[in-house]
Amino acid sequence: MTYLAKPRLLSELQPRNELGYTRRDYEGAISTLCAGCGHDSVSAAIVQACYELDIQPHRMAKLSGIGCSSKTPDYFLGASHGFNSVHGRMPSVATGAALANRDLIYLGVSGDGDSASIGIGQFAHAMRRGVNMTYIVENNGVYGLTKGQFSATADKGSKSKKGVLNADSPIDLVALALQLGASYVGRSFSGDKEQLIPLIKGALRHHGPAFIDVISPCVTFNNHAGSTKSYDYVREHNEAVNRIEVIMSRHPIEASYAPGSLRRVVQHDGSVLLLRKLGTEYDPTDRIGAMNHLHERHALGEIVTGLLYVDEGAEDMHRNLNTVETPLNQLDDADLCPGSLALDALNASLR
Amino acid sequence: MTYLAKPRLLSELQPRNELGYTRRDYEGAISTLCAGCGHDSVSAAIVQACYELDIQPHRMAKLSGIGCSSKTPDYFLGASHGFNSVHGRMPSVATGAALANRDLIYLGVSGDGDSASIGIGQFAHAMRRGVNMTYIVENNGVYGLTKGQFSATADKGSKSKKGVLNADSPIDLVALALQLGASYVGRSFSGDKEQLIPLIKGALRHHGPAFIDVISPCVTFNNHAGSTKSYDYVREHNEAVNRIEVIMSRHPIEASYAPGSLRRVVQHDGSVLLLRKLGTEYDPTDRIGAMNHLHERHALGEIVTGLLYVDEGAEDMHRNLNTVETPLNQLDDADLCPGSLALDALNASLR
Amino acid sequence: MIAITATNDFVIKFANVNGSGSASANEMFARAIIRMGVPVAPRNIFPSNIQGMPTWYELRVSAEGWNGRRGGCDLMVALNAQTWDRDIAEIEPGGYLVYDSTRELPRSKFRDDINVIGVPLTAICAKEFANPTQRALFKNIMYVGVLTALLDMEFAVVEQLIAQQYRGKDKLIEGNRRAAKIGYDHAREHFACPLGLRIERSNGVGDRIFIDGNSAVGLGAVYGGATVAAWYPITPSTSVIEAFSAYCRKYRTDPDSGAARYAIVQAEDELASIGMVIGAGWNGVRAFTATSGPGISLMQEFIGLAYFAEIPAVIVNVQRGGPSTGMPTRTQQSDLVACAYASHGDTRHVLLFPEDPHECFTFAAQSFDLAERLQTPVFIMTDLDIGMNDRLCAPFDWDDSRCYDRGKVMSAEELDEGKSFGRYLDVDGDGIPYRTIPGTHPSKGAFFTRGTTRNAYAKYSEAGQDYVYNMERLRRKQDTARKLIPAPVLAEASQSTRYGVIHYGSTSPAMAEALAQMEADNVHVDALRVRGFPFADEVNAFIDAHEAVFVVEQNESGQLRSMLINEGDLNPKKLIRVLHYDGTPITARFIADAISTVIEDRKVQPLTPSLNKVMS
Amino acid sequence: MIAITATNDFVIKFANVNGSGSASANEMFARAIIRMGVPVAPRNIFPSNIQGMPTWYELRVSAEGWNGRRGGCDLMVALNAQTWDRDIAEIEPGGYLVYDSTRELPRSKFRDDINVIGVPLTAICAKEFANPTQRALFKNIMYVGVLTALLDMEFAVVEQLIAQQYRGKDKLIEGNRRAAKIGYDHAREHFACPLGLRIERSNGVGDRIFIDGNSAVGLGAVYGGATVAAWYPITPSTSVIEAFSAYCRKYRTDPDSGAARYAIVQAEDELASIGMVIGAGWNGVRAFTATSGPGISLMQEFIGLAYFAEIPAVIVNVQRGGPSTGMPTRTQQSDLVACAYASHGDTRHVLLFPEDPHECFTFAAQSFDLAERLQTPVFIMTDLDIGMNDRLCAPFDWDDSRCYDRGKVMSAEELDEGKSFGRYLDVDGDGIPYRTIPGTHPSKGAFFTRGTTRNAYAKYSEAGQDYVYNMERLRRKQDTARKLIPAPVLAEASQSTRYGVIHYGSTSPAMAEALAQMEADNVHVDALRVRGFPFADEVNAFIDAHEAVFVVEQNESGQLRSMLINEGDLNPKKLIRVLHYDGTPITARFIADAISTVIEDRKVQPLTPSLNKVMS
Ligand SMILES: Cc1ncc(C[n+]2csc(CCOP(=O)(O)OP(=O)(O)O)c2C)c(N)n1
Ligand SMILES: Cc1ncc(C[n+]2csc(CCOP(=O)(O)OP(=O)(O)O)c2C)c(N)n1
Ligand code: SF4
Ligand code: SF4
Ligand SMILES: [Mg+2]
Ligand SMILES: [Mg+2]
Repeated sequence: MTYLAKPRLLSELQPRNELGYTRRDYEGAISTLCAGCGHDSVSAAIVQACYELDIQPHRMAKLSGIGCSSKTPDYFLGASHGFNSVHGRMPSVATGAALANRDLIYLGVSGDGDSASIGIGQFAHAMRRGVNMTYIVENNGVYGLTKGQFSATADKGSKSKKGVLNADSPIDLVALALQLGASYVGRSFSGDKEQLIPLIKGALRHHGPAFIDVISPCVTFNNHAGSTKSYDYVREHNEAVNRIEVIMSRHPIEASYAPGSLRRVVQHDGSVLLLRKLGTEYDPTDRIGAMNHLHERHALGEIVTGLLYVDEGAEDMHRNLNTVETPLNQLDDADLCPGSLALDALNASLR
Repeated sequence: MTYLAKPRLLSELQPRNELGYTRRDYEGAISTLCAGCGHDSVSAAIVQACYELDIQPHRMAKLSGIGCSSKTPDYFLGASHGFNSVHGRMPSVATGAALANRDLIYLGVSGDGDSASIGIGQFAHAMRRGVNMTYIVENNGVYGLTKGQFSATADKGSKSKKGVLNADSPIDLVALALQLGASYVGRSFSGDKEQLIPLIKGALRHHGPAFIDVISPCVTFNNHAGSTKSYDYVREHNEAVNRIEVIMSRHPIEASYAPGSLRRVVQHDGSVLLLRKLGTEYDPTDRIGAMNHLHERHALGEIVTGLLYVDEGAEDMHRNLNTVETPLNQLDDADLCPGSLALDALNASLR
Repeated sequence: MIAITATNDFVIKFANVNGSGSASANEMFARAIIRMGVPVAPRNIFPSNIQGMPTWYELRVSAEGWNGRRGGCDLMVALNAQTWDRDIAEIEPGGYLVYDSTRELPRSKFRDDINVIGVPLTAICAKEFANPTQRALFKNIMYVGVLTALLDMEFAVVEQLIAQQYRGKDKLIEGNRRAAKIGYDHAREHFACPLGLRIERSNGVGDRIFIDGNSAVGLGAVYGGATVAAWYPITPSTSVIEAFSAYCRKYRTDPDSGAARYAIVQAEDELASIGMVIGAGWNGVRAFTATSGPGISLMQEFIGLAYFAEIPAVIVNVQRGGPSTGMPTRTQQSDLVACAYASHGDTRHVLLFPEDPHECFTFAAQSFDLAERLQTPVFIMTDLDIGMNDRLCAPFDWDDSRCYDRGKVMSAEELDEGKSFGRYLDVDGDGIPYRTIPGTHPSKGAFFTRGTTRNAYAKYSEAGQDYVYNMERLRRKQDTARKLIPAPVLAEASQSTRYGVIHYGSTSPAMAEALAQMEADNVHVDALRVRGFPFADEVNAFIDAHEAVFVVEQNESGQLRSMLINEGDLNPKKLIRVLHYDGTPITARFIADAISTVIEDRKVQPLTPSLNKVMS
Repeated sequence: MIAITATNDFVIKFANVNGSGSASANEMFARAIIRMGVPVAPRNIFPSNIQGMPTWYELRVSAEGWNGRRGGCDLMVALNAQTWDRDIAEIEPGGYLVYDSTRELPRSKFRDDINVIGVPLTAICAKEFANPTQRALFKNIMYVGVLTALLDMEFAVVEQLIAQQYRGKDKLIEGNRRAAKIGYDHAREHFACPLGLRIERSNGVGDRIFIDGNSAVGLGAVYGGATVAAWYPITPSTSVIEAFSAYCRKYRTDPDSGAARYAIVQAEDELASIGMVIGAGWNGVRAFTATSGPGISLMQEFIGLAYFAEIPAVIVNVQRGGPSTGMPTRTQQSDLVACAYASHGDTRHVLLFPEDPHECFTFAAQSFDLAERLQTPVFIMTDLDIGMNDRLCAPFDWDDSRCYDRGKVMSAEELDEGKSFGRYLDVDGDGIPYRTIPGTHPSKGAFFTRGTTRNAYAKYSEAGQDYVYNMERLRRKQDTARKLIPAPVLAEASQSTRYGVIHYGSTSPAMAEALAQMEADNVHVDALRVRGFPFADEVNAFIDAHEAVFVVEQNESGQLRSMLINEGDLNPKKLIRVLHYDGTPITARFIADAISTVIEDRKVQPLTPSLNKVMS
């Protein structure tokens, strides 16, 4: 229970965004997660990102599967509709929702068990199908809600709380997302909100399947020495390739970075991603290069974070399906029903 | 129906392998597939591979899902037990079978619909779990048995028989297998038996999860111009990285290739894979390099074939589980039941 | 030797090899008979295979318009060497055999009590057509020509159909016409035409249309306002989506932009397809999927979610032979229990049972009203027999004044007016709560949907009383459903009777014919056709009003009967099973025999419990 | 003010915050009472959450050894501020409240009709222990010490338990002992000990053991010879596999090599876990999985395959509240229909209903014999109530002369002897065919397993008669199953009676107590405990022998009742539902009230149909 609701009165004094909403307007119910759980920090980052992006809370839909991570949509954006579906199957539900109304913003929140174990199929197919959504996995390497079994993202050799070593190869969701066609792919750490918030902002502004793998330690079952998903381990092995800043189309771009170290990516909606390169010469628009970098660094035990890939010209599922601009859920009887005359003609053709 | 059973009489005159079996002993029921279907060539290659490897037919178990491809285990190795399970779930059934008896040879045959669409989750997890099996996907980019819909391996932009362009990103099973921990990974073409047979032989001899993606054209639904899985297209875009020869441990190695162009890989059971490099400088023991090569060439529209990766020191699931050497299905009551004395002691501890 | 004589009333069967292009020739032949005003009922009997395996097309010509399978075969067109022996054996004594006599066959391959008509189809084709694929294809249309002559049909009708079918492809029209004509002429030249069997122009067809149930469901979904379809291919349901897709392209393409007023997604499997339908339904569109048994099994968890979270969804189940992969190309009605009580825990789902393509259309359109009104999954339970075979049926109709019933959806205006909103609150006493669609209102009406237990305001709650409130409300909702589903259809016997029969779905035509047969034999039975579940009150009333009620089903365990007993607290002794489940469509003969035998027995010996035994 | 007085017969409830370490202290307290020879029946009431939410431990002390939930609370140990109000409200008038008085509470927070015992636990801990985690943890053992004094228990027993629990960790022993002692001394110093409630040494426990059902299932699987377990975590079944794993490590580690004579795989989901079990069963080992409702829904397709392809498999279903995600930490018996008729098509599965950990062990061991003998999936239907709570029960027993029944497996020798082999041939008339294990013989006995229809020799066949042969054989197999499953257990009333009651599974202890209560009130009812499905013949005989039979279940729709009616062709009017389904375990009081009311009514008014109504 990291987030306690602040008393309503205070909100009068709080700063407001362009739409007049306070940060409080983006919060949800009180978290019931363990104190210190990484997931609560991700919720906080989502709240902050939505606030900063001036999103109308009710224009967003939150979807999840089952798990501690999947509970979190209840803990942010209380004015949005939320859907806590079944274990591992959020992607299909999100896909259906996105089909029904192309105008809302879709945020899927999942866990590593939810997306890499039971849900890997749906995860893979949502990415390749080009669902226009932000897909966040709160990755702790374990099943939190069922008390600490290894999930499919647990590294080979990582040690469980009971001392068992994991023998299976890990699934790297970022590598998969890159391979399967996600057009915005990042990784971050729940303990690094400086990096996480803008990464989420960019994803929410992205048009196409945006995936963010957030290492989010489970303090209760996977934060001990020997775990490769503990706060300490991640802090020590984190290798950020860039820092991102998201500039809304209506704002002038004022960047204070030295030229050359900055890369500018213009998204579909006109928003601009400013990427400051860190360390290595990293090109976030080179998908194959990104995969390569990821694999190489992973082999060295490093956790690569940052905006790893973005495709400026990304298309989404609706484009592929050539659906009308009006959201399908706003078409009325007249738009949909061919009527009796057409039916009579059809009957005639069937004789 | 490419394979018509030859009359029994002839078999007397046929050549025999070390165990005294004729090729006929490795055949199965008469195929009911369409004339010219790539899958029948894969069956023929399996027959040949098993014959050449002197496998005892009954020491092999054949497993599949549902689809034209998944029907094929009925058409080879009639003296082996076969299991035509449910659509997309062969990997778990094979895993269970492999748990029960570590001494048989497991061959899984699947289709691209079976393994990349409905079955991608089980495929991924069987690879990462290290099931000691040969997993062949007969990849035609469509669902043959349900009449020609695109499967998840259909390339973006590939044209269906009805003229529809595929809009979704393809799933490259080879790239996935590499990423997920398969320790023997190859790709081939049903039309190239020179390449395919030794590739299968090497896989059957491999200790660990061996995956082979075989492009196997569907003559009825996906062999037209505009398809990227037609015989013509594959022939034109095939880029083999190596040629493989499998030498059984008991045979002396007599290779006629110029030194330097040959690479020698010794497998767990002592069998030797001789790899003759073709064209590019390709190292089949470099997993990251393999992925990289694959992605680069795929981007250029090339289909990379050959033995793409092999891990000489591969381990399997039983090693990870530390199971006894005796197959579990051969343990008897005495091995398994702790008996009444132990139970009395346990009862006492529960008071 | 006798020769069967019959006009407009016989069974022709075509024995073909699948993938050989015979299907469209056979279908054209059926249409030719219809164009002559004579009703037919065709059935494809096909293997789970793409090419080279046996397939049959069984065509019942019935002046009276019986759509059920009759059984037996009066004329066999035997074109498959693999199945020759059983095909020959199946011909009724005095019946006819048409075959390709290009290759000579020994006498032992024939029967003495049938009339044999050999036409050297292959030889003629080889002579007449140069191109090898043409040779193979035109052989099919050629035998249609032969039959046209043999059965005294009008060649002009066939010509017309060819012209229609290949409109715009003049070469094909010409080739096909010529092949048909060659066959026609050959027959007239070599045989005494007509045979004892003949087609005589009539007006038995009336305004009926000829279409398969899956197409009708697809069209019904268009009329019903479905905009999202998510599916995974599986026999025999695939053509539901193919039809939906074709009708959408035709009727739902935006005339200005050319864009689609619908979205069809081929999902990666059935779990994903139902998940998409649920996501779409939650987000305010009418969405559906089509599948068959194995897909239903895979959807169970999600169906439970839709039920408990109360999300509209339509699931078309074109049933095939089970269990497991079972008989993928055969028909059954064996998924009733799997659908009615789908998913773990206490559930009860809405099912609809259309009898033919006409009802497939009507129920498909209506199912979306029901799903949205009741906020729950609705199953359309068709089967391979009506799904994949063309049927003559009443033309589709649509009342333009009809509006979609979107159910209890609370709007932004209502929320602004201060209407109180509790997502799972039973405000009207009918068990149906109000819902809001995501994006409705900036500050009111948002809620969190979940499959876990919660209170009436959609807040997570583990309290026993919240759970019980919810379950009791769901019960009330089921009572509401009972009143909304299509009412059963009663067919009273000509005389008052102690006996009733209950049937549903594709059994309907065989049942109707059986009733007529029995009436003719002075066996009187009232019939009730059940069209939905939970059962309407009339169903129990019907059972109460009879001493014994037969329940005719195409499954092994009497699934509807179990549901009747369970839900109506009825005495099972009263409900007599009539079960047919070998994968072939049930026949009037089977039903009439089964029922008459029991009734006959009872005349001798009055009602005893032991009479109640399985009839198949 | 009154104060409840009772010896060895009362209910204590601990209201805690989950994740605070209270569970092990509470359990130790329960064990301490058992060590004094007094029976207890504890129940955890916990949230679907890891830390910070309310959780209760309800401990029934019962000299007579009743294991059912009693209801009510005589002594509340209230340690959770979040639930204070409802916890206080729950105490029986004259009951006791023990709470942490460190922080002062206003009078309004208490009740006048209860006895309040405030112990400043936090303050004492803060004073006595320096380390903050110690402070939090030792608070729990401290209230155990307090209760030990208040209830007149022997402190030495608690000391002993501490020493046992922390064997080898001397520091922990010392700390815990000290904390307990501080609590004990504090209570004796500040309060008149004992309270009206007290524990008196007795020998009511006898040789019974104290264990939870999930552990017993895990142990039973070891004894039953299971070597492969494939599973996916889900509450409340996870501990089945944890126990299997622990017992395997203990009993099945090869003494020489240290290698495992078993394999346990955590699969990626339930589809994979059942798939692995089926693959393993096909390949000749005894394999099982453990899951709960959502897992059962996901397994449906595979269950149909195992059924139709006839592969042994054991599925442990530890039931929780449904439908959907439902009430994951509450108990129900609501998956009977989902399991009995699992998968599409006509199926019927074997179910076992253990009543307590003793039968969990016995049935788990036996289930593998049944699965292999019958070559089919067998479900062990337990629930959260017996699965996750410790119970006093009869000690486990094992007959060393017992051999595993591997069923009809044909060996290489038999094949060599020329025994004919048809995989799906009914040679013995019991519906069970022979099978061979892969790898058996170089040239004989191999076959192709599939879920599609085939002939008796396992060749693919779409012929109707092959299908029917198979389905009829499966029916015969079910009749064989009926005779092999554990027989029902009859408990006759002291007087002959027209009334019977049928119950099963975890309802057993509440039922037994209800029967005793009713006997005391001169209400006589014969009871039959059903232990398996398909039902043994005795079940129908029992129903026939009574005028009215109550069916007591923990689900909303009367699932066992439906199955009884369906399978026995019984008159539903005779079977009266007694249903309890709010997620809490059923009580004797509830059952006795429901039954007595109906019987009372009937005394006034004779049997009429309207009496048959839902009781909950
Ligand atoms: C079908 C099904 N199987 C199993 C479960 C039990 N279950 C709930 S959450 C969970 C794992 C959650 O792990 P993850 O997604 O990593 O979330 P975390 O709790 O770690 O945030 C499991 C196995 C379930 N709810 N449904
Ligand atoms: C659960 C389920 N859904 C759908 C089907 C129908 N089905 C049978 S095979 C198949 C696709 C096969 O495609 P693929 O694996 O590529 O094999 P191919 O026929 O192309 O060799 C489908 C969808 C099924 N049998 N089971
Ligand atoms: S168990 Fe782990 S993942 Fe779940 S709330 Fe606690 S810390 Fe977070
Ligand atoms: S349909 Fe395609 S995949 Fe199937 S048998 Fe024919 S050619 Fe092969
Ligand atoms: Mg996790
Ligand atoms: Mg394919």
